[in-house]
Amino acid sequence: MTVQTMPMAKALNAALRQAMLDDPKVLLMGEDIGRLGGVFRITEGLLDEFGEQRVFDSPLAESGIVGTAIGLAMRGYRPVVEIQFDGFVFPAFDQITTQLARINLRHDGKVNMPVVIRIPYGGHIGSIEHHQESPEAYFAHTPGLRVVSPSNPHDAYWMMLEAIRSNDPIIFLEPKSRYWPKGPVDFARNDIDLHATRIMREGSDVTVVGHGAMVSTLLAAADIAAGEGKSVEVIDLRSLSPINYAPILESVEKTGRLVVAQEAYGSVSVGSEIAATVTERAFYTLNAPPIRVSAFDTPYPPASLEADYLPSPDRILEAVDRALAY
Amino acid sequence: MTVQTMPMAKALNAALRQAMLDDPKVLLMGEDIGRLGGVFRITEGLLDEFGEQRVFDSPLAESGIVGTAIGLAMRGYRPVVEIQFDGFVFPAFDQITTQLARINLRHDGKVNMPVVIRIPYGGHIGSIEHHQESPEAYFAHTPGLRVVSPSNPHDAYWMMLEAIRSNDPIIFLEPKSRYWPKGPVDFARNDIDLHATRIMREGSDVTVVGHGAMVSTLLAAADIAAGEGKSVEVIDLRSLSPINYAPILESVEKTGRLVVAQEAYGSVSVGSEIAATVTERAFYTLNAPPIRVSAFDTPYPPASLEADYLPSPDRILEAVDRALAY
Amino acid sequence: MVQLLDPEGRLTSGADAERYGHYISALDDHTLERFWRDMVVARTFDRSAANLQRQGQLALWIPSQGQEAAQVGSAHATRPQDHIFPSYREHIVGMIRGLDPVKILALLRGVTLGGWTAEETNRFHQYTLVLASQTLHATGYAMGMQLDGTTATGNPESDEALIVYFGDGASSQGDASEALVFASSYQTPQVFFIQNNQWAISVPVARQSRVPLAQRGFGFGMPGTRIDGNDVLASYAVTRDALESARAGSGPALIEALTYRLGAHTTADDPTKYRPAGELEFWESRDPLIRTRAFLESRGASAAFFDDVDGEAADIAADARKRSLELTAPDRSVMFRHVYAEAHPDMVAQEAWLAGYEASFAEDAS
Amino acid sequence: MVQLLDPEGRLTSGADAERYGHYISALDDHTLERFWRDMVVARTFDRSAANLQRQGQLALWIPSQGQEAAQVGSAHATRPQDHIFPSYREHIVGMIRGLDPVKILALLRGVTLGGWTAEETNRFHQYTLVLASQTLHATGYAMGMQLDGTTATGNPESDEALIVYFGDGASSQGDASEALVFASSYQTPQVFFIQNNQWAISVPVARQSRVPLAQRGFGFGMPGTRIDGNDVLASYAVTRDALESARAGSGPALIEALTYRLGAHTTADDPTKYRPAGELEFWESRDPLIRTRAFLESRGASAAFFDDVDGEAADIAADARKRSLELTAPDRSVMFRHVYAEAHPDMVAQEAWLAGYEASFAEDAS
Ligand SMILES: Cc1ncc(C[n+]2csc(CCOP(=O)(O)OP(=O)(O)O)c2C)c(N)n1
Ligand SMILES: Cc1ncc(C[n+]2csc(CCOP(=O)(O)OP(=O)(O)O)c2C)c(N)n1
Ligand SMILES: [Mg+2]
Ligand SMILES: [Mg+2]
Repeated sequence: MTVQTMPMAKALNAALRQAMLDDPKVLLMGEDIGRLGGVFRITEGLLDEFGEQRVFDSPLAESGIVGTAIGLAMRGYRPVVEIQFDGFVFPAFDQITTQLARINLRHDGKVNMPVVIRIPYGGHIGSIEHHQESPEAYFAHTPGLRVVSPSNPHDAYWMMLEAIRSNDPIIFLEPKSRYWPKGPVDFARNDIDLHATRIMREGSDVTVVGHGAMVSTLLAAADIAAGEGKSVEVIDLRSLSPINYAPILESVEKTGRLVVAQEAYGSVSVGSEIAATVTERAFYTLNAPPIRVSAFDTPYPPASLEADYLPSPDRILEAVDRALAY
Repeated sequence: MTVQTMPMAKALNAALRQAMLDDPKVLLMGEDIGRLGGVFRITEGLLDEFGEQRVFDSPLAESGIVGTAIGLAMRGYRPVVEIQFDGFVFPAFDQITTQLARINLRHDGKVNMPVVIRIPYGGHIGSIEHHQESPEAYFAHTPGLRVVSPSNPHDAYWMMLEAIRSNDPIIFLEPKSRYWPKGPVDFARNDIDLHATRIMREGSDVTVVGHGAMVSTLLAAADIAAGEGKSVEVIDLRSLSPINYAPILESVEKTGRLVVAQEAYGSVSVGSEIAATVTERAFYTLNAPPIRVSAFDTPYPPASLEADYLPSPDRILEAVDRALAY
Repeated sequence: MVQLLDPEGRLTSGADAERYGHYISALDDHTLERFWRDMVVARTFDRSAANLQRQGQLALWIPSQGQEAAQVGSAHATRPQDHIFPSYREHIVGMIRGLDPVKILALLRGVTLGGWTAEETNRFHQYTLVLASQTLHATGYAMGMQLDGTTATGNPESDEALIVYFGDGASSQGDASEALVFASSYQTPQVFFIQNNQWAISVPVARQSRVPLAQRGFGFGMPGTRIDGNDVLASYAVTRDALESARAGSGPALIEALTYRLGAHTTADDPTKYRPAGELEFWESRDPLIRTRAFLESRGASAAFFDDVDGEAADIAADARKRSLELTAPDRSVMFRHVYAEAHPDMVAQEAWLAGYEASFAEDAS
Repeated sequence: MVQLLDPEGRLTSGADAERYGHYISALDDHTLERFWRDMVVARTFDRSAANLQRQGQLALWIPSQGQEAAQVGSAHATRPQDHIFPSYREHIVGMIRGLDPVKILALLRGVTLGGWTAEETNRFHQYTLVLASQTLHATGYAMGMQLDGTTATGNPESDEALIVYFGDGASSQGDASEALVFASSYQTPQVFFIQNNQWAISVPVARQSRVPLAQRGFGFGMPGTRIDGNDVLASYAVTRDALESARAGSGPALIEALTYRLGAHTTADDPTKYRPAGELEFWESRDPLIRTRAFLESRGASAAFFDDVDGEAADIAADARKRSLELTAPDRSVMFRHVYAEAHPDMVAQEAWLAGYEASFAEDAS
């Protein structure tokens, strides 16, 4: 039986384990990923199985972690780096954007950077500042990086395997609020490319797109909408850079209406990009302007306000109704 | 005679000098800003005039420069920081985005962060890597920061004075390719708010917007277009965060067509934001989708290719024609 | 390693006692009893806050058990005009400066993002959660003291200095080293106080450094001293000495307090996963409260005194607990109000949008 | 400060000579003459490249005059299997490893963004323009040597080590300190080579550190040695010694080479704005070429030898100059081709768009 039901956290752990079995050059590094197995336990058991040569705790310095991962990649290794929380990736921002993202280009493709940077991201966990952020826009704006985020255990498993096999640096955003809900994982069959968007639910009135944890919110909204007689098509972006537009454009061709949802700040965001590009490419088929549903353009608030801050099914439905009102 | 003709570099120098005369709390700090007067000579003469207590060279560490500027601001000072080149702001990215941008909020407005971060930015100077970048999207996406960029000497003078007077942290992007062309500066009268967009040239067929060095490219394109019988309205954004949309929407109301130009990468950019927002707010008045003209989504190329990389008047005109073709 | 009070609570002799003893002999009984009282308050408040978290009343708690001597001694070494830049574990330091402990609970209850200003707390600044970033803020602040001319005038009663706290793990961050560079370069009046509690979550200090962190400043031109961080007298005297020389204009100094985190990193952590067997027991035998109590007893403190302190500490913890339970989510508007100091159109528009959106449900309901 | 050759070109005696002398006595005339030859090549190439820039043939030139001894000595201290991570001023180090100088000119002419790979240059990696970021790449690379088991096996003929170059200014960057943390923590086989040329553009080294940078590693658990950076023998011997112990598994070390930048920071810089009077003259009298030549003459090198070297250096510079003038802008497609290692739809689309856009002008023209 190749299909098993498990939480995303375990699917990611299984993918890391498989990748290390497949390729002895794969290394895991980061803060507390060894003995502790990471604060979210994604690397649990891997130190014992693969030893300190391949799974090692780093000194507490994100720039140092990414900078040394770059050196290891130059040497032929394939480091998979864990950044402990979304809000702590910024000390490594220089190494990621001015070095990791460009070394392949500087070497005319002769020195690749097969580095995966895993970042547990997003809100809904009621934590303190810097522990619930959605930094995808910073990376999606940066040439030389690929940015992906799974919404379910099956994708998490296969996307991680593909990301580690890729010869490009990949920002792998793990929706931490989805670590524990269970879902099926087919370990035998991968049905879709790392950078492909996926239709999660068919519909005819409005197209809604999102990624990571937002996808479950969109599906919940679509259910409610169905009860109100509105048919919502839900698309999981999966990849934020590059973005696979064809399925989105096809869907909009059908619905004429688009809602883009994200936990990130709305201004200068991936949502802005999708709205602008779909407008450019599907101007005549749009019956309404693409509508964005985002967090507000404010830092993540105290946890007691997060329900007001983050897009909820109701906020999605409000946008769907606005789109339908045109 | 209160109007003088001078290059932007001198207007900025005059503004810094005036701000220091106006307020003893204003300090200048950064690399090589003292004896040398900065690699672009923007702070020339200020060390001699104001002394080492108010104009000091920092150790060579951008995170340290911004981090200590934060501490000085907590103490009641108003530091104006120079980042030597656009490509070297990233080591300070953590201090700027997780600290500088949020300290006012964490203190419920009781501890302000009146810090100006000056960044010479943009291309057209034929230099080497990291010396010609346009990082505005990273900052415009970040709540808590204000982001502005002047296109001419008069605005440079007054915007710098206003930025230093503001109690919010401001990323002040100086278009280095416009440092030396001369223009009038009225030292007696400031005609417009720091965050207001400005109509640079009236037109009726297409609205083109841009900021910084791009504005002169847009004006050149508008001239050529006029010769071809196309009337192009040119708008200087001046502020990238917040963006003053009213004049843009009014203009689009009139022209029905919008072209957004920038030297930055196009994906997930300020241009994406403007295209998405104008579509959302002016859907029915648009006769064509907003069209973006940007650098390619690739790192700044070797200088010998920069003419192909950066939006030129011809690239603007191509977009104008595309907009008109709808 | 400077130790003035041995694990049995006896005053030590020797060079360190020679050098620092006068700071201790200058302390009256009342002050020494105050040290004890604050250590007990810290321990008691910590236990009660951890319970609050277990009962789901806090998102998280950050225990400080085991580090009371390092924190209480160094806090009392500051003068009223001094500033303190904490990390996130120095609860008792704040309380000693007058911080209402409920404000710490509010932060961890998800009710605020900061909760206090240095003005309200006799110069105890906010916690900073991005490791080591506060070391640079402190250095910049100390540069401001120099520019203001409020330090190194020769008057210790008014000359300012500051202390910044960080951990053994945070010492590896580039920001911590850059702060040493700037502080040495500008000769700021500040003390870098590293609480080496042996662990950065699950990572032992050996991963961060193979030599004592007290030496970290040497290569930056900064003197460093390692102290027994479980000795409240050493923490007081050595910090006092460093602050006095900083305020006198002799420049910055670094102190490494060798201590131990007896609890979990946070209530989300499970130390049994990484702690070697016996380590906890060893350090429990070195509990800073044990030696401090023994010392006071040897000086004749009465059982009644200890009982009174226990009672007072219990009251403080109970009161903070009670008031924290009354803390409710702030009004939605706080999300928008202070993102910027000056008027901002997007904040106005987004706050209005949210208000209208919420109102629409009210209407639906009615 | 280790000095084996004094400013007059006489071998020194004393403890340092005792400790390091054997590395020098092991060198034959041919090798010593090679040192001279490389220093002259560096000086000559540098002058010719600066002229190219003045004639508008380069965007910028980065002079190395005055630092030839530090660079040539340390470069010759490496073994063939060693890796070198330069900053951006180590032109002769690259040339010694076999880098075609035209590739350096191509980089500064705006024709490439990198221009070579370590594979093509006997392990001389690319320049890095973001200060100190290469120190972490080097440390990670050295960790890779350890994982590969190609170091510390006990065989100096094959065991690998590496050297990373950075400047006195770059030493202040957080990345440089983090590299010291990681290198010490993992005991990597590497040498941190700081060329302290007294200036970071216009900022004197005193702003970066009040103590010798050689000490910077102490607080990280790393030994450090200050050498006379204008003494090619000291640079060779001390670097050799550090590399040999690193490759033997004794861990990383730091070297501070005290030298001076006789030229401008770059051709865009004007040192007269910040250099104190007399400083340049003092260091010109300490020119590393003077003492090296005197030393070789004292060993009987003939006038003919020196003439031959001058001729050879002139030929190398002239040849590089000539070939650099033939360098033209690369095809537009290079902007898109290697941004990603794997196929990328946006790159394909944008390259196609640009081709079509350019073609449209051709049409218009026809
Ligand atoms: C820049 C950054 N990276 C990671 C974290 C997550 N984190 C919080 S505390 C901690 C360990 C800190 O250890 P140490 O500095 O020794 O202080 P301690 O918690 O032991 O008091 C880590 C990794 C963080 N807060 N900031
Ligand atoms: C992160 C970063 N900040 C600023 C610069 C601009 N810059 C280039 S070289 C230089 C001075 C470097 O001085 P030093 O490290 O002593 O090396 P040297 O140039 O003297 O060889 C500066 C400030 C840069 N390249 N990178
Ligand atoms: Mg610790
Ligand atoms: Mg230098």
